[in-house]
Amino acid sequence: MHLRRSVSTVAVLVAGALSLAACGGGSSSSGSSSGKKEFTIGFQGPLSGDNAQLGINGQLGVKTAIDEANKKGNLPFTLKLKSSDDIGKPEQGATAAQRLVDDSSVIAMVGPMFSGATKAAEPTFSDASMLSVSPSATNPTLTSLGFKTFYRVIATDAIQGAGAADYLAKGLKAKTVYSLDDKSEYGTGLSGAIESQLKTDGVAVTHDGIPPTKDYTAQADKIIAAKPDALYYSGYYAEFGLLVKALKGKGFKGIIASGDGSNDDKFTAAAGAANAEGVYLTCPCGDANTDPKAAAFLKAYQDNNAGAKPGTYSPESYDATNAIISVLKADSTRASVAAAFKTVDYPGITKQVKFTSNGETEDKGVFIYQVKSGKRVVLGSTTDLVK
Amino acid sequence: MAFADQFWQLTVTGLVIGSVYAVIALGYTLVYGVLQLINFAHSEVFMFGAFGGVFATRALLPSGNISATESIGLVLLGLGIGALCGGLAAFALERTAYRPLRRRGAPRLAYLISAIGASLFASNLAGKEFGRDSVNIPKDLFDYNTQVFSVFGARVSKQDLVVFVVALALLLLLDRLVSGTRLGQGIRSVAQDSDTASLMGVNVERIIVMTFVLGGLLAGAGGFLYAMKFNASFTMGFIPGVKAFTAAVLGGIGNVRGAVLGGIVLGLVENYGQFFLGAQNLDVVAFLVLVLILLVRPSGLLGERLGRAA
Amino acid sequence: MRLSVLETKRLAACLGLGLLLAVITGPSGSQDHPSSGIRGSLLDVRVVDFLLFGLVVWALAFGLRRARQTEAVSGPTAQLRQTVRTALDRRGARPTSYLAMLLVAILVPLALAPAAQLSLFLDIGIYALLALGLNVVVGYAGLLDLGYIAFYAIGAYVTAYFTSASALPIHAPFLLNPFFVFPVAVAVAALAGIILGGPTLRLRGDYLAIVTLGFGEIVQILARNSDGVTNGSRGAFGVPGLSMHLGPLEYVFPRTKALPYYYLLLTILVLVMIAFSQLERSRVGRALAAIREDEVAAEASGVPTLRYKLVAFAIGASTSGFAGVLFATKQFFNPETFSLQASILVLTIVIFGGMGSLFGVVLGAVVLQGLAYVLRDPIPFIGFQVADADRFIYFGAVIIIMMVFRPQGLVPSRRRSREIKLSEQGLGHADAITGASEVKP
Amino acid sequence: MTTADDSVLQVENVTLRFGGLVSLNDVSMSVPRGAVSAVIGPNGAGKTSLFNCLTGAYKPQEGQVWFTPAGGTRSQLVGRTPHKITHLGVARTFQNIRLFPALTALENVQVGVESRQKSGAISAMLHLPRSTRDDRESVAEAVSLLEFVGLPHRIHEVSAALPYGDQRRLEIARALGTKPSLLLLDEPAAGTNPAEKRDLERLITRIADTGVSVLLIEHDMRLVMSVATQVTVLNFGEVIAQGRPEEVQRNPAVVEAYLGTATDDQEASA
Repeated sequence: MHLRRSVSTVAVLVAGALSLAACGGGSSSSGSSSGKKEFTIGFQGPLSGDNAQLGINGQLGVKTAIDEANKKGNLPFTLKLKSSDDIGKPEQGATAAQRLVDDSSVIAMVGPMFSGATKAAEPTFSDASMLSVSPSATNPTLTSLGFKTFYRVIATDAIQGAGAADYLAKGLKAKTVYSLDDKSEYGTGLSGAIESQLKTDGVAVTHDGIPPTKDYTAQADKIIAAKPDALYYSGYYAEFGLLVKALKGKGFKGIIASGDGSNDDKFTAAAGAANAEGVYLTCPCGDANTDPKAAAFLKAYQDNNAGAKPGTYSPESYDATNAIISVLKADSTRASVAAAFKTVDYPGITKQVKFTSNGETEDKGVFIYQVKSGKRVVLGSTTDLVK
Repeated sequence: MAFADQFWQLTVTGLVIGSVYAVIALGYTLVYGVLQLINFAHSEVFMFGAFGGVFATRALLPSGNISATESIGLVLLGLGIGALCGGLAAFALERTAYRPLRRRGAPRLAYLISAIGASLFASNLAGKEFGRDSVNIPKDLFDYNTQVFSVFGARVSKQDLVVFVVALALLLLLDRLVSGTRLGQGIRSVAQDSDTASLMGVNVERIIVMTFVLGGLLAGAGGFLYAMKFNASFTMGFIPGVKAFTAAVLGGIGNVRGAVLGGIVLGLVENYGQFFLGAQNLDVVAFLVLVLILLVRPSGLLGERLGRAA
Repeated sequence: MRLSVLETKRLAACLGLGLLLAVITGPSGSQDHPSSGIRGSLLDVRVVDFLLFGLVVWALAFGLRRARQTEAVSGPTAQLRQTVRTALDRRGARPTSYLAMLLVAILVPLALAPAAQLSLFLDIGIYALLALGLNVVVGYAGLLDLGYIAFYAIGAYVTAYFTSASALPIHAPFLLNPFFVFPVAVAVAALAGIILGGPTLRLRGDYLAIVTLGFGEIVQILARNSDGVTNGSRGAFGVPGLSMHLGPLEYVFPRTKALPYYYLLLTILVLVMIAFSQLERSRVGRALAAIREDEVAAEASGVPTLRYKLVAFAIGASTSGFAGVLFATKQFFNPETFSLQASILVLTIVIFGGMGSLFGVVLGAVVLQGLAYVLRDPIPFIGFQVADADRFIYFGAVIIIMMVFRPQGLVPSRRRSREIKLSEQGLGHADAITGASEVKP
Repeated sequence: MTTADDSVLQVENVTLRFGGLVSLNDVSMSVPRGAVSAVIGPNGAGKTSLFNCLTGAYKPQEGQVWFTPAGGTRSQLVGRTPHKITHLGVARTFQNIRLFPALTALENVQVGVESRQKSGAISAMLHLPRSTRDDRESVAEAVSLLEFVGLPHRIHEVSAALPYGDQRRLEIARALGTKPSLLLLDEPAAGTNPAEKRDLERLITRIADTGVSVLLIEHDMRLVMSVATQVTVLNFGEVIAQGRPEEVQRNPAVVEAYLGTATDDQEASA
C-alpha cells in the first residue's frame, strides 16, 4: 500500500494536467453504511501558509464536534467534515468557498476564519444559500456588506475594543496608552475600536502599527521612549510573544495587554513564562478553563485529535459546529438550515449562541484574563470589573 | 522625542542586531567569493541552525534555577549544536541543489532558481517537522532583564552583551581562519582564480564544499544567537537572510571584512532610519539602503574579491 | 554482480531519496516533540516501502543507463531516437495541434464543476497570463525579476482607484468602465517598470534579482501601511465587474460566475501569445537573444543592451498590470494577495513550463496550478491526501528536480534549450545574469 | 603620416591605467581612410587594450579619440557606450570569437544589420508593416553579406557548430552588417590554416575596396605586409613606430622590440 502511495506522489506530478480535467467535479454521494443519511459540514480556513496554525485550530474544533456527535449516535443522520483551504488570503477565498458549494452533500459550513477571505467568499455562499458561521472573522464591517447567510459566533472587534478600552481606562487607571496593531485587517479593526473608546474615556492615545516580523527591538525602543502607562497590542500571539520578549528585554515596566488573537497558551510559550507574567488579555469569549463544559471539551478535543491541545478559535469553531448540528434535521436542505439558524439558541462553551438579525452574536461579554505563574487566569467580565 | 535622546539606544540596538547580520553575511560572501553566485537558500541554513540550537538547549534545560556556569554551558551548547546543524544543512544543500548543476555547468539562472526551490522545500519541511509556531527557549538563559551597564543612558542587557561578544568572537575567528590557515589559503586561491588553483593542485570541489560548510557553521551559530532574542520558526530565515545579503553587498560581496562592516553599518542605519520613518518601515529602510548602495557604489564599501581583502 | 563505487553512491542516493520521501509524506512533528515526525516516518514499517521505492528507482535508472550504453553502439536504435526527437521538435509548429488545444481550452471548462471553473480562471488563466509576461523578462531577456507581482498589485489598485467610489478611501475624479482602465493600468505598470528598471538594469543580473525582490516587498508593505490610499489590509471591496456597452449591445460580466471571465481571458491569452511570438521573431526578439547569449558582443554589434532590457522589463510589467485589472474586476483583494510567494509561483511556472516557450509557460500554469487544485482532494484511487500545509515542500522539490534534470522545462523553446546545452559546454551564457561589467573583453 | 583630413580615426595622447599598471601610455596614431592599416606589437604590448579604448569597452583616463565617418562630422569616441560607437560607424570583431552561439549564421548577421533599424517592440507585437518591412530587409542584407564573406551555404546553421574559420568570417559579416566606416579586426588570422589565410587576405582587400577603412591587429607579419598600407607598432603600451610596412620593418626600435621577444613569440617573427 505504502509503496503505491509513494509511487503515486511521483506519478501524479506527471499526470496532473490530465487529472484536472478528469476530477473537476469532486462531489461525493451521500449515504453511509449505517443506513442513516449523511450530511457534510464544510470548513474553510487557512490550512497552509503562515497562518496555518490558526486554521488547524479551527478545523480540529469542528472535527471534535462532528466526531462527538457521530460517537453519540443519537442523531437521525451521520456527519462528515470537508475542509477547504484558503491560505487565509482573499484570492483563494472564492475558490475555496465554491469547492464547498459544489459538493452537494455539504449542508452548511463553519468559516471562513479570516476577514479578508470572508469578503471574497461570502458572495458565493449567499448565492448558494449556504449557511456560513465564522468562528473568528471579527472585522466589524462584515455584517453590513449584504451577505445573506453570514453569522459569526464571536463578538466584533468594536465590542471587544470598547470593553478592553474601558478596562484599561477605568479598571487599570491608565492615563496614556500606546495602541499598536499588526496592520492586518483584524489588528487595525481592533485597534481602531479601542482607540475611539479610549479617547471617549479621556485617555491619551498613541497609535502605531507594525506588520508581523521577528525583530521587535526597534519597536520596543520606540514604545519605551514614549513612556506609556499601558501598551495594547492588536494582533496574534506569535508576534505578541516576541513583542513582549523584546519589551521586557529592554526593561519595560508598564501594563501590557492584548486581545483574543493573543489569548492562547502559545503566547506564554513564545514570550517565555517570566516575560509573560502579569500580561493582560481580553477576549469576547468565556473562560474555557474553569467551566465544567469546557473541561469536557478539552478532553473530547484531545481524545479526538491525538492529544493536540485546543488553541485560539478552537472552542468557537466547536460551538459553531454544535450550533449548526442543533438545527439539522434528517430532511434539512441548505436553505432550510440557513433559515432555521436565524433563531438558533444553543448553549455553547464560549457563550450562548444566539444572533441578532444581522448575524452578530447577542452575547457581548468581554472577559479579562491575566497571566499568573505562567497560566492564563480569568479575572472576570469587563462589565463586572469596571463597575 | 528627539533623535539625540534616542541616539545611543538606537546605536546599541543597531550594533547588536548588526553583529548578527554580519555573522550570517559571511556565509553569502564566502560562497560568492568562490562560486560568484548568491546562495539564496542560505537563510534556511540559518533557520536550521536556530532550530538545532533551540531544541538542544530545551532538551537539557534544568528544571530549577539556572546557575551561571549552567547558563554559559547552555549557550555554548546551543551555539555548538546550532553551528553543527547549520553546517550539515549547508552541506546537504550544496550536494542536492548546487553540485548536480555545477557538474553540468548549468547557466547561472538555474542556480538561482534551484536555490529558491531549496529554500521553499527546506523551510516548509521545517514547518512540518517542528510545528508552525515559533519556538522559544522557555527560560531565559541569563537574567534577561538585568541591565549590565549603560552607555550614555542606553540600556545594555546581559543578553545584548552576550550576543554581541559571541558574534564578535565568531567574526574574529573566521577572519583568522581565512587569512591564516591552509583552508583559508585554499578558499582565497579558488576565489581568485579557480582554474589556476586547480592547476596548482588545490582540490576545488573540496574547497567549495568546505566553504559552504564554513558559511553554514557560522549561519547556524548566528541562528542560535538570533533565536535567543527572537525565537525560532520556519519562516524566520527570510528577513534576516535578505538583510545579511544586503550587508554583504554593502561591504562588497566576496569580501570578508566588508561583510562585517556591512552588517554593523546596516544594523545602525536601519535603526536610525526607522526612527524617522517608523518601526513598521524597518525592512523598507533596509531594502532602500540596498538599492541605493547598488546604484551609487555597486562594488560595496570595501570593494569585491575575497582574495584581495582577506 | 559487483557494483562500482559510482553505482554504490548512486544506490545510496536513491535510498536517501526514498527516506526523504518517507519523511515528507510521513506524520508531522511539533515543537514539543521535534523528532516525532521523523521518528514516525522512519521507525515504522512504511519505511521499508520507501526504501524499496528507492531501490526500484535506482534499478530503473541503472537499467536505462546500461540500455543507453548498448544503444550507442547499435546504430538503428539511435537513429530511431533521432527521428522521434525531430518529430517531437516539429510537433509544436503544426497549426492543427494548436487548434486542437484551443478547442480543448474552449470545451473542457463547460464540463467542469463551478469551483474548477473558477480555479481555471483565477489560478490557471491569470497565472498563465502573468507567466507569459514574466517569460518576456526571464525567458527572452534572461533577467531574473523576483518582484514581478508588484506590477500586478499596481494594476489591481489602479483599477480600484478608477472604477469604484467606495473600494478605496480615494478615487479618481471621474469613474471609468473597467474596460477603459486596461490601457491606464498597463501604462502605469509599464511606467513603474521603467522607473524601477532604469537605474537597476545596469546592475549585474543577480543583484537585479535582489533589488526587484526588495521592490516587491516595499510595494506590499506600502500597500499595507498606507491606510489612507490603499485602505491598508482591509483591502479593496466593491470594484465593479466588467461590463461592455457597444451601442445597443450590452453585457455585464456576473461576478459570481467564472466562465464569462474565463472566455474573455482565453481570448486575451491567445492574442498575447500571438503578439509575443511575433515579438520573439522580430528584431527585438533577436536582440534580446543576443543580449542573453553574449552581452558584450551584442553591445559591439550595435544593440543598445540597456534599452532592450528596459523594453523587456516594461513589457513584462505591463502584462502583469493588465492581469491585475482582470483580477480586480472579479475578486476582492488586499495586500496579502501580492506576496513574494506569488512572485515565486509565477517564476516557477515559467521555469517549469519552459523558459522562452509560450506554449510551455501556459502548460506550466495548467500543470502546476492544476496540480495544486487537484491535490486539495485525496489523490484518486490511492486515497493519499497531501496535507495543505505541506504543499510548498512538494513545490520546492519540483523546482529543484526540474533544475537538476530538465532545466529547459516541460516544453522548451528550441532556441533556449540549444542555449542551455551550449552554455553547459562553456559557450555563451543563456541568461543575462553575468552583466557586462563582469566580463573582461 | 596621413593628414587629419583624410584619416578616419585619430587617436590623441591616450593613456589607460589599471590600478598602478600602465597599459597604454600617451598613444597617438591615425588611421587612413579607405585603406587597410595594422597595429602590431609583441604580446602584452597593449593592442587589444587600444581596441577596447576605441570601441568604448574601456575608458582611457587621458586622451582623445576622434572619429570622422565618410561625409560625416568629427566626433569624440571616449566616454561613449559601445553600441553608440557602433552606431557612429566603428565595428569590431574579437580576438576570441564572440558569436551568439545558439543563433543561426543568418540571425547573427541580422543582429548586426538590425542595429540600424528603428521599428520597436510594439510594432513587432502588432505585426505592423514597419516591422515586417524591417524583417524582410534585414534578411536580404544579411544573406548578401553572408554571400560576400563566402558563407552562403551556412545560412541556417547554428553558429556554434560552424568550423573555426567560418566563425571568423561570420563575425566579420556581423560587424559589416552594422554598415561601418571603420572595421576593427582583432587577430582575424589567429588559428586559421594557410589556405584560410589567403582567403582572409582577399576578403580584407575586398572589404577595403567597398570603401570601408580597416584597422587590424595581427601577429602574422606576412599578412600584414601584404594587405596593410600603414603599420603602427606598439611596445609596452607605447607607439614605437608608424609608417609604411617596409619602413617600419627596417626601423631599429621595431627590430629590437621583436628580437627581444622573438624566442617566445614565434608568430611575431614570421
